[in-house]
Amino acid sequence: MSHKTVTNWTGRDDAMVEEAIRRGATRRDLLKLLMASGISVAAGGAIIGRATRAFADTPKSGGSMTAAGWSSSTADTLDPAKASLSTDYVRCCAFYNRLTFLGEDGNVAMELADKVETSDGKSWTVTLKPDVTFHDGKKLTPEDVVFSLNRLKDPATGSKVQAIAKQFASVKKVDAKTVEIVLEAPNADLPIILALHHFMIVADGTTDFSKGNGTGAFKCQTFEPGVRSVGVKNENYWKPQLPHLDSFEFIAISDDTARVNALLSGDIALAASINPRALRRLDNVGGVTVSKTTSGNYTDLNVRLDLSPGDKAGFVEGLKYLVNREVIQRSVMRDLAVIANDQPVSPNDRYYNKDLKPKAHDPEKAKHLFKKAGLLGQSIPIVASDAATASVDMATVVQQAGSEIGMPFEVKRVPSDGYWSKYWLKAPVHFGNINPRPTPDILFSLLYASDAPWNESQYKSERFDKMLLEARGMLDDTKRKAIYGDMQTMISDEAGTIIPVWISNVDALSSKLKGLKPNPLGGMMGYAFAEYVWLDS
Amino acid sequence: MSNIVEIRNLRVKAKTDSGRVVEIIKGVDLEIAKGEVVALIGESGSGKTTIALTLLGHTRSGCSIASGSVTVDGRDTVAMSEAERRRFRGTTVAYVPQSAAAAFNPSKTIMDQVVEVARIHDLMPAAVARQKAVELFRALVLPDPETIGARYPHQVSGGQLQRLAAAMALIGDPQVMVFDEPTTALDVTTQIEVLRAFKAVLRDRGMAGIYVSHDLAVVAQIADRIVVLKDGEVQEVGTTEAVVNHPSHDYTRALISAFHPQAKSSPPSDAAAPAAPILQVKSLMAGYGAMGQDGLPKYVVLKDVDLTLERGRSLGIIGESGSGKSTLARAIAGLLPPAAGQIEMNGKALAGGVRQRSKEELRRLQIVFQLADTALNPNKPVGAILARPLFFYHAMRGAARAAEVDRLLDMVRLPKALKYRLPSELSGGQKQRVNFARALAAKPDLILCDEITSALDTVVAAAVLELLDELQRELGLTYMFISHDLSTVEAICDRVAVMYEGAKVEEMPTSRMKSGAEHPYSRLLISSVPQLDTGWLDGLDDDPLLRSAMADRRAAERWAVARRQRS
Amino acid sequence: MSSTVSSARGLGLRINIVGAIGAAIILFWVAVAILAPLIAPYPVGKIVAFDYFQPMSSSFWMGTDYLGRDMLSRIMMGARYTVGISLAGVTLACFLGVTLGMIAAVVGGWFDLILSRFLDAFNSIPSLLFGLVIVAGVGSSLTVLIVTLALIYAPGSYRFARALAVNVNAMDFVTVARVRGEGIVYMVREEIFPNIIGPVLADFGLRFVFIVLLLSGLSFLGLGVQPPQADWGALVRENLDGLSYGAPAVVFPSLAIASLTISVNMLIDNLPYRIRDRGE
Amino acid sequence: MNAVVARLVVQRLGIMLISLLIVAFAVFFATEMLPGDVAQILLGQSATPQAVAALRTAMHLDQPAILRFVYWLGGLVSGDLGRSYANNMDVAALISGRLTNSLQLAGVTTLFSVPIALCLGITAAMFRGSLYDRIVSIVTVSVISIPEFMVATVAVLVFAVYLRWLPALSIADQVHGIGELLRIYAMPVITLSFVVSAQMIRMTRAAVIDTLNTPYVEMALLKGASRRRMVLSHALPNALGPIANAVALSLSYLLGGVIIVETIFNYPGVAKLMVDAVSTRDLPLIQSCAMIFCVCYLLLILIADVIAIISNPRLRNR
Repeated sequence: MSHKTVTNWTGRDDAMVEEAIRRGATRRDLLKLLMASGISVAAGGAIIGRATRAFADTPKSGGSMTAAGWSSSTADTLDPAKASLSTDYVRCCAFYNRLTFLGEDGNVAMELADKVETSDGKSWTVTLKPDVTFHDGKKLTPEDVVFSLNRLKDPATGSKVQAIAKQFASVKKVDAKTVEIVLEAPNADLPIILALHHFMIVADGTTDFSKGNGTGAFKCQTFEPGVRSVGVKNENYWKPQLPHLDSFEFIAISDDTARVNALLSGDIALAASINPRALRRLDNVGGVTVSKTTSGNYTDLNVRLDLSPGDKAGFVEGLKYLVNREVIQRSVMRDLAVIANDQPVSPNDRYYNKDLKPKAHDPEKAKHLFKKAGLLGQSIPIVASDAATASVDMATVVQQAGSEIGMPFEVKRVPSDGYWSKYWLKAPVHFGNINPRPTPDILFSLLYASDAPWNESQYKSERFDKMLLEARGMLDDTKRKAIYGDMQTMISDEAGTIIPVWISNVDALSSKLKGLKPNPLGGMMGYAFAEYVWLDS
Repeated sequence: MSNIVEIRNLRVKAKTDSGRVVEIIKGVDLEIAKGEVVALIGESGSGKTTIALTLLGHTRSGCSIASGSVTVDGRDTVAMSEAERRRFRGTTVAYVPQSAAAAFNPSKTIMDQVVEVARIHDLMPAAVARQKAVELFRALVLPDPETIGARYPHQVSGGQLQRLAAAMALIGDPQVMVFDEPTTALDVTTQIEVLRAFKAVLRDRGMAGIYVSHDLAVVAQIADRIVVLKDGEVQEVGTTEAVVNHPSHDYTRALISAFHPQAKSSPPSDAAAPAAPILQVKSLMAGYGAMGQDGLPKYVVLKDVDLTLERGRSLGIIGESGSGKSTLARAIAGLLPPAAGQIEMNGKALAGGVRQRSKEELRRLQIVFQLADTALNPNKPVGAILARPLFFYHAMRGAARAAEVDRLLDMVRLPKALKYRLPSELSGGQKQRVNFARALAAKPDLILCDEITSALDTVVAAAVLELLDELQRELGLTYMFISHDLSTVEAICDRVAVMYEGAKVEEMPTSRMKSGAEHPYSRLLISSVPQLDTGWLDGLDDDPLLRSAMADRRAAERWAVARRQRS
Repeated sequence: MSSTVSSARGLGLRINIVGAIGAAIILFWVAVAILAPLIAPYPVGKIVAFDYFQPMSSSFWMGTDYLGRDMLSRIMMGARYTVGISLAGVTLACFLGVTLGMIAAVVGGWFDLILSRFLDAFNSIPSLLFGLVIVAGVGSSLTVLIVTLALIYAPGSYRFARALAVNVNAMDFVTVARVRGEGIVYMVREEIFPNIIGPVLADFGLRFVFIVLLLSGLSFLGLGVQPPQADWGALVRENLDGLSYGAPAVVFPSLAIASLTISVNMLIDNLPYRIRDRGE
Repeated sequence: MNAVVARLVVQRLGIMLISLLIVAFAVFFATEMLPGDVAQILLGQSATPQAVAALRTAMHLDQPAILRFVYWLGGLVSGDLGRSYANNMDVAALISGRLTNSLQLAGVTTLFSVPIALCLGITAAMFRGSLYDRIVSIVTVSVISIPEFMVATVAVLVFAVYLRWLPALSIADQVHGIGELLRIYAMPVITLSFVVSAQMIRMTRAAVIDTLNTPYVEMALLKGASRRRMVLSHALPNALGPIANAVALSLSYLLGGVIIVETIFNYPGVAKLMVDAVSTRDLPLIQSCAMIFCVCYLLLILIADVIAIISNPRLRNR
């Protein structure tokens, strides 16, 4: 990477990635910090202490294992552009590769690309690694990269990242080894964007994705959408000595208790995203270890500023004082969460504004504000659903606090089916759930810009929009950090979104499974566990 | 000659649903000598069936033997263990059920059930048992004895089933046969054949038997001695001759007198001009099943029947089961719309179905059914049952209605207190009186009585008929009286029509019924009614009247066949 | 408890032990349901203890649930929903099913055929899809919940009642009423219903059990009782994780459900009967 | 005999067609009422209006729903169940695998629960009023009052986690032998039997008790038959009709109603497929699943009626 580019600074955009990137720290600080955030001893349970970190054991090859995610349906797909849930990401990571990859220590590592360089942040050149072949024997060529990236822009593919891929003005082949990407506007985050799961490289012209023909560590043996998939070792994988496993099966068990039971009974070796309440059960059981990653994922209470009651001055602020963040962190999330300050940028992000403190739980002040807004005593419905993690329990906490100061909130629990299309963004007071975005720029443009597609509380501020554009192209890091800091304060004070906590992701695995390292890309080692884990019988 | 059966001081108690214990058999002594047939006579509820069942060591649910002994072939069934009783039943004592149609298991062939006793007690190999059964069928004069065993109970007539039940009892060569009113449910003509078969079998095998019945005439043919029972106590014991000719106990006398109904006192206006016809049935055709192209249903039951009914008179309809007499009543009542023909009431044509008739037409014509148990709603007290028609037809309410209910109960000679009782708490006779009172409540012109006395005991039936007669004179009612029992028809009807296989073969005044019947079938029917003298059944064999009657049956069948070709 | 035969309108009711126990338990739960707001020690939604799935203790007689809320008060308040909604649901289901069944038996012919086939087809649509459509169509409230429960179980009780009614319809006293010219309503209400009430009640008892369980299924869908309240079935489901170490939070609601359903069926199997002294 | 049965079967098949049509239209209108459509669901949170519109055209879902439904019905006649919206695979292929699983589970449960339920029902009737009879009815009611998901979870905890005898998940595909079959199906079958057998036991007991009070059973007693012979060879044949009906009603639950067992044991059956289909508004898949449930339900009832006719000679050869 040329000197002028921002190399040691990393960010990712990934529709479903939970990520913990420390800013500007040296490698050693980073590890210490990751360790710290990874194993913050919870007041209640001792179990979190046991979250082991995989040390550099000597990997053994051979054997096969079964892993279980938490949701799958007939809409499962091997088309990276359409991937929408964890199950899809695991399969894509196993069968395909990306140009760049976020390493375990949070830096941008190269994968299919040898070099990703830019001079002005606007036009980037990508040189490919030589002699890489697809499962069906076809050699990797620039045409594949051009095809893979362009199809993300085309609305007909129905890709999840179409809003982001719009930034690619053009993607052209330069010569047999290099591809040139020109952006609409300079964006320093391109290397991070290219590490997204949706940016996997597929063979040029592929239409039927049910075969999973990629360059990845595993070949797709069986794929039954909504049921299971089996990957077998790709003998001539271009990364030496990888993968260790002979084959791996991936299924989904939606019932949390059943997933834990399946792990305890030895049917599966890895159970993803364990429900906080189930942790106590893993406490006194041998042969099971826990891997915890703090992520940028959060469930937020949104109040539409343009609808009643949100439009009454003081209501939103009152609500911010009413929400008891400690109770949510301790009782609802069982300490698997970090208290947040009502703005979307996660504590691991280098632009996180440390000195922006969340509003303390102050029921009396809240009562005063509600009275000022003329709403005290009015029954206000709060829409919650299982679709937004722990939103129902959070709603009951708010309702309980409200009833103690004479504010009768009514929790309306609605089915998760069709929640995102029918209630999210539309109900006056409702819960949402936002997956982490790698860069503040993407977060703000997606959620808080005046024209943002997902402006949950209809927060409109020209000043905010101006600052957003200014920061995007800014190459001077300290000034960019200052702007982002101010923007976070603006959101925390003015926007109608209340973010009580950052939710951590916990995976449980059998102690025989080695090599799983907490990864900033999210749970199950950034969904790429299959390539790196091995079985130590 | 010790007795094959000795019952000493038998007491049986029963528990009513209110938990109260009632004694239904109050100390009965009885013995049956070898080869002797003793009859047990009495009204229903007198305990005769209960006593007969103790011979098999069986008591119906809710009853238990309080004390006394029932020694059969030297062994006391009361003292036996259940296992011993099981070995005892079917081999030493055999039972012939009251309604054979219900006693045969519908889902097993007749032969399987007949030879079952042999298999249960392992008396003989299956093939031998089957051969023995076929011989028994032949002895009991059953049609095609070799193949009847293969059929199912619903493919055989009631009379044949009754004789098959006898064969089932005989297969185990029992010492004692228990007959539990075997011929009550049968038509008169079939009853003769069954009685004759039983008598022959008992005589050939010299077996002892106990014959339970409420029909003195039937018992007179078959029993050596008669025991008369009432409310669980023996009223009188004597040889058949003694009891029939000079009964000592007044209850027995009532039984015998009920047997000779006084001929209907001819109405005063008999000679006067015939009263205006209240109901006319013209060439009525009716049946069941899908309508064919010729406009007639698949199974035609009524074949162009013509009838006229004069006001204040009563017309009897007699015929065997399957002759279409009940279907006629249902067609007139509008339950079965006729396929062809006309029904006119007071000169006006009546619509086929109940729905299309006016309330007034429905009020004028009432129907009373045979089985009082299913004709009264078990969950409504008598008062409510009677009040409904009063409200429905005459919109009576409150005190007037209550008074009218009391008047109706008086009219049918029932105590007012019965108003609060449920039908299940009344006796058969009382239920039929309530049934009739309900018809009267509508103040009808015509009442269709569909075999209303055939389920009652003779004494109770006689009382009900007397009531009907009085009410006819008092209220000028018209009756259409359907029955298979000729003495009933004789007691109440002015004219009688004989039906055979859906057609009216003859109609005549009841007075000329005994002697003047022309049609062969009428004569056969009339001659089959059992008379009170003991020799009647035996006499039938060489009785010219009967031989011609038998010839008549074949003639009647030929006539019916000819009719079918013609229509 | 009997009085002279002639005068009494109806004699006293007599009930055996098993039926009495059943009735007692039901009355207990109904009392709890009515008095719940007064006697519940803690507000239903209040998180009273930090530790979740706490064992029974003096301050929390039935321990705490997965969020640390008092289980005893949640079960008491839950009784309102489980007892109330289930009884309303099963009564409406049986009322609909039995009435339609009787009318189909009396009217017969085309009406009976089409209605039976329609309800058969209706019965084969899984209750989940049906629940979802109802929520989507009319949103969720207690009345909607009761109506959904009723519609899901009405076809079953229709089939059962119709079979009984067809037998009674063949009896003579119904024919007499028909000949008299009585209307369908009278025949159904006065002649048929009193004679099928016994077995219908037994079916009512069994159906009550199924409805209590379906109620928890529906709340899983978001159609059921709105938080912080929860019916017993939902209580069991949300505390299921405590099962592996026998947390009282999951044991007590299950016992509550079992006690209610068993007592309902004990009562119905041993219904009090009017004493009829049958002396001739 | 077969004339009567043949006529009934033909009549019932005709009625089944009508019922299927009713179900097809009912399900169609029901799904139309559900919020959002396939495109919105697939795009999920990132469902911006243009993306939804674009995807809809790509999946040629832009014709009005009623038109698509009529095409689908047309296809149904020629046996083509159409293609799933969500993953564009052939619906028949999608369903066939899972249908065999569901039928397998239903079959094993039937073989396991029906004999036990009948024995319990008959013996309870034989000794009615006794302590045994009372225990059976109390146990039946208490068994069905435990929520299904609780029974399943307890079974998994005890047998899979604690004792490790049985696998916690029932992966239907690795079944290569009877031993394996038993291990895989043990827990789901036990759980389902709990739910299904209660209704059968109560109905069998009532049916047998009714026939025990009939005159022909008393006749058998008076012929010296033992209690066992009275029940088995006299009472039972006549009670087959109502029993068959009760069994059919209970087993019809085994296809559509077992969603909870399929989720907990991760058993890939049709019920779960239907749930997925509903959540992704995959109309052809929903329709096909609803059809299957309806056909199985009506077939079960038809079989029950045929058994009733065959077991009763009076109806068999009129």
